[in-house]
Amino acid sequence: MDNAEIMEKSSIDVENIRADFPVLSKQIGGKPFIYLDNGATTQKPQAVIDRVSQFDSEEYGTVRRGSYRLCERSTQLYEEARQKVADFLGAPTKQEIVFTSGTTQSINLVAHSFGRKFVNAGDEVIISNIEHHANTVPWQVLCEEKGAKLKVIPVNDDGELIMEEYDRLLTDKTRIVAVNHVSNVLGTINPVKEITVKAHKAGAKVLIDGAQSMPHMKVDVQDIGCDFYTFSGHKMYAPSGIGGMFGRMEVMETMSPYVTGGDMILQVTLEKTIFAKPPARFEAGTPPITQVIGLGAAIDYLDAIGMDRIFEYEKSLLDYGTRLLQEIDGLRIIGNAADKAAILSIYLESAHPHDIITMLDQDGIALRGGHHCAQPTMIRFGVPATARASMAFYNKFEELDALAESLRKIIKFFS
Amino acid sequence: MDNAEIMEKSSIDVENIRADFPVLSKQIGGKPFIYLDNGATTQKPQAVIDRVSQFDSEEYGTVRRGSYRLCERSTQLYEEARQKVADFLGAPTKQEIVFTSGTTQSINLVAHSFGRKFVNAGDEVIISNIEHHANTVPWQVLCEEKGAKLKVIPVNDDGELIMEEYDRLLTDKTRIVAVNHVSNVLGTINPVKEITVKAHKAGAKVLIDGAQSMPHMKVDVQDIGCDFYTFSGHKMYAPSGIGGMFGRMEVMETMSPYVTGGDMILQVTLEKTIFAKPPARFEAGTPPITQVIGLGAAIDYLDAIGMDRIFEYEKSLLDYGTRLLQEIDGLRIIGNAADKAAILSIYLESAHPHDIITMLDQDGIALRGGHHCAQPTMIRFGVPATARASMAFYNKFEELDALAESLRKIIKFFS
Amino acid sequence: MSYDNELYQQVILDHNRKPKNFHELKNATHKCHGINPLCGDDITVYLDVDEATGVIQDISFTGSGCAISKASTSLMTTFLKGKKVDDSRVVFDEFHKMVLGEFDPEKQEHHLGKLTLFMGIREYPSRTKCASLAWHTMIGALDKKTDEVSTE
Amino acid sequence: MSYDNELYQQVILDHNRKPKNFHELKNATHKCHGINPLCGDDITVYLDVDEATGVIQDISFTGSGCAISKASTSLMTTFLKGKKVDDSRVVFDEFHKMVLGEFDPEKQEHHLGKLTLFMGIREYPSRTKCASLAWHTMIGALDKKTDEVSTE
Ligand SMILES: Cc1ncc(COP(=O)(O)O)c(C=O)c1O
Ligand SMILES: Cc1ncc(COP(=O)(O)O)c(C=O)c1O
Repeated sequence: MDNAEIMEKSSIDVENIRADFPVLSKQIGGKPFIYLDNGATTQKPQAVIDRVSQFDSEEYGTVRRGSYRLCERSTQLYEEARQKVADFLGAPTKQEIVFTSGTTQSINLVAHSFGRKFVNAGDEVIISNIEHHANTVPWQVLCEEKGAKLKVIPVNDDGELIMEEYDRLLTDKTRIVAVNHVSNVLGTINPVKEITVKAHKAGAKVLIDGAQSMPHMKVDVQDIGCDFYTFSGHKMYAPSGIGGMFGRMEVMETMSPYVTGGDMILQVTLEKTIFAKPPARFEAGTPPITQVIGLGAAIDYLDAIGMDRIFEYEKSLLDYGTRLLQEIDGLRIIGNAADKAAILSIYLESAHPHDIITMLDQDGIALRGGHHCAQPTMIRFGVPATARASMAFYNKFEELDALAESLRKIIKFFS
Repeated sequence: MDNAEIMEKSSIDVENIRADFPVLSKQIGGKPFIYLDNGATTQKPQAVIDRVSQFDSEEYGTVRRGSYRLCERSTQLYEEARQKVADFLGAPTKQEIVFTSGTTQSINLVAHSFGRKFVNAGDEVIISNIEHHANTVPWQVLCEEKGAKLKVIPVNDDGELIMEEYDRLLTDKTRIVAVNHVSNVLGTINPVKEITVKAHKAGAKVLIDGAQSMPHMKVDVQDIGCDFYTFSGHKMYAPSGIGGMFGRMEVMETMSPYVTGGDMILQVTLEKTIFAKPPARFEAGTPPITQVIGLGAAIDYLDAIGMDRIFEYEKSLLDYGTRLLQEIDGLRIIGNAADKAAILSIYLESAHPHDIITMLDQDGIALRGGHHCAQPTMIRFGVPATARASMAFYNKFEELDALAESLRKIIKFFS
Repeated sequence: MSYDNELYQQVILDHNRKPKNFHELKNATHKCHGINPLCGDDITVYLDVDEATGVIQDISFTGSGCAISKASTSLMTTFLKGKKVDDSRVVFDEFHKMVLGEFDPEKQEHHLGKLTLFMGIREYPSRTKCASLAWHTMIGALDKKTDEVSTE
Repeated sequence: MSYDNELYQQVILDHNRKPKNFHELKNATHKCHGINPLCGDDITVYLDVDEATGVIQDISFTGSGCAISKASTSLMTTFLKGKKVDDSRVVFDEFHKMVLGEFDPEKQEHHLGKLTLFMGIREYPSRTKCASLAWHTMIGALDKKTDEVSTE
């Protein structure tokens, strides 16, 4: 299929979709704004913005503890949003969805409440070489504290996990395997089901970091079989300040609390405290109420389009963009996995990534430059940083044309 | 001063203020909505609601890591909001303001990052008998883990801390004293400056839980002299999902990270990690960006009215309400501190608090019933629960008339 | 909300003030202790069931709690006395669904009699447990599965 | 944003491609190593100052980094060669304030010459350090306070 054919087969009416996102009609320095930093955070559709302001204007009340009607209603809406997340992820029950402030908090929760309880001296934790710092540092800290060993699944030059190495790393000392579903730098879609099956066979639990997958593809945690699946709302068109995770009830019930305080306890005396069942056990204090409601609205919005269609369209953006960039001399795409999400990590021989970002910005194009909170991945590929184009279903083929043109100009400038 | 005089001297044009809060013109079951659960959470002014939706519509971008202009701008707005919080609290520098998801998270941060490092076996932690669970459970957990001792400042029958007992509790083993500025159940305003001076003399650090004070009075952390001052945005007319704390730089610099992940590190390799300076050290992951902007807008709104005026007006609401309730037979006000914020905890001999709440609700009046996440306080006063009216500057004297009338009706009903 | 839906009607207040069958039953064939930790409701239900006929010959309760839980338990005892065990299970089911808002006695055929008084509680999900605690405890006693039920 | 403000002008690109004074200075009287850990910019500035006259007789640099930092360092060396130490401090101050947006050479009297080229960086606060690293390092060398400066 060439690029003309790819465009033709597009499964999405992108102009209609773009009209839902007010920021996308913005101009930047007199040029149309091209937002390609969706891996960092996504823009919000009007439906989410409106739901948030309507809720705060008319329906805002605290949740779980009040028994006047305003509160009963906000609690109901809050729990409905939990059900929406459960359905979106294919979780068996809504009690297996815990709300947190984001992926970072979710992974820290697991590293603390599962890790500090079940990982001991001599035990092992496995991550991969292409993890975000959020899925690296908490495990480093845990292993250091416990005298456990952190093992790392290596990747091949295309950025794919080397599964034979994974097989060798797994032992009966492995307590947990924590890998992302999609790498935020390389776009690699990891074989999370296979990883889970093997880990379970070895007696280890599995955390899948879904920050970059949940917004872009249909996810079914029961099919994957994982014990934890973490996500951030702000990367899936929901407000900032909200995220969460799926956790298998059976596993969560064995875990101690993480953050402690109000609403996660059954009883507190000055001598002792009895903790509530999950998910309440892990939701201490007043939660991000409005943001949970906004997350529910974002899921409704995504469901209306359909995750399969979104995946298909973004895949066509990826194919289109890859083809364009491959034609540019002096440009290297870092990450060429066979199974890949719509992320293009770009390295130019002639220009420093930070210069690329600033120059692209002067053409109205927003990309992120840097190590993308994944320094070990940068080290693996021998580059200090990359410029990353990460796409969403509101991006257009024409925007990738503009990116390619701007990159050519930059290369010319700098050489 | 009688109640007519109190009303006369009111420092606030309450109808004008009420017009700023869309939810306050709501009807509930055909009756005007009377919201008196401000201790749980506060309603949002239009200025905050609009700022949030405008930011999400036009200016939303990730912070700190991007270097395209959208991001530079959102980072700038984010840091401006930090400065607003610093100014609002009288903090010396904005680097001493850490954003978290709320008070609960802030206290957990200190219990972890300060506590786990500096509190050891045999050491002591002091709290009071009138703390929220958020300022009780984290210290219980810490002390249990470390083999340290949790000591509790008792209160007299009016709900005031017994300072002579505090003097006796303080020893050279005390590592930290953690008390609230205002009790969420009793309204007691604690002598936080005196508490701090004495603790510092004993060599202990001081955390003041400002969840119930910062929204209602002028706070000056330098005058108090405390090392930490924690707060929740949702209790101060800002969006849910955001909070934070002031932490003295000198103390924060000695502390280890709490939540780990992206943006709080200078460098991560698979072997080790170098952590950033505060506040970044304590702000792992993508923060609640929009909510920080909303918090800034809430502070602007409060500043425009003036915290001193707010305090004065709420004090007149308290005096007015106290007088009304004291006249009701069979009603007991729990908490009668000389120095008191606008909170009235009500106990009826004839009716269970949960019944009171439901019946009040049928008159359109929203109060919270229960133990208010302060079970040790309930035990101290020998009641299982109370009905709490907690006021804000948008409440009216007439609303307290309605409350008193409804309570009389309930007492009649149940006896 | 119309006045009809108001929860605290005279009957409920009366039962709260002067609960019926509020005593221990020495010769109980079945008994169970039920608690609602969030509200502090704490009751024990006693039943005297004739094994041959399956008739609830006597039923009583002790304990403390909010008005809703006390009135609900009191009304339950007056309602079930003399009824068959099988029928009481049907009523439990209807009552339970009614307070959760899953069964509407105004639209569907029912066997609830004046128990429909508790319909208004649908609007207060956090309080449905106050109304249904009595019923869960009664079923717990009949099933003899457990000596204690909790709504948490 | 008008074209005038665009940052990557020919001069900057030229200095990036072919930096001036890009070598070690064996007989340096002052030298300092500067790093910007976030960007990875890493430079060393060498100065040969005549103690008697206070004149910077020679100045050079080595290292690597982004185009802004390389061009800024290169331009700084050409600009300062032959200037007095005292004057270089004045220029440092103006330059530093300009990139932070606190000094506007279009409106205020200045001594920046063609260094105003870097004015556009005001719009990119995260990149001001790229432009000012050279200057901080130069001052570090003159002050001999430290062997290394870091922008973090
Ligand atoms: C005194 C006090 N401390 C702490 C908290 C906990 O605040 P949050 O639930 O916002 O974390 C509250 C509010 O519930 C409170 O009133
Ligand atoms: C794969 C991956 N994991 C974790 C994170 C951290 O998410 P957050 O910053 O929302 O906590 C990110 C995003 O930055 C990510 O891309």
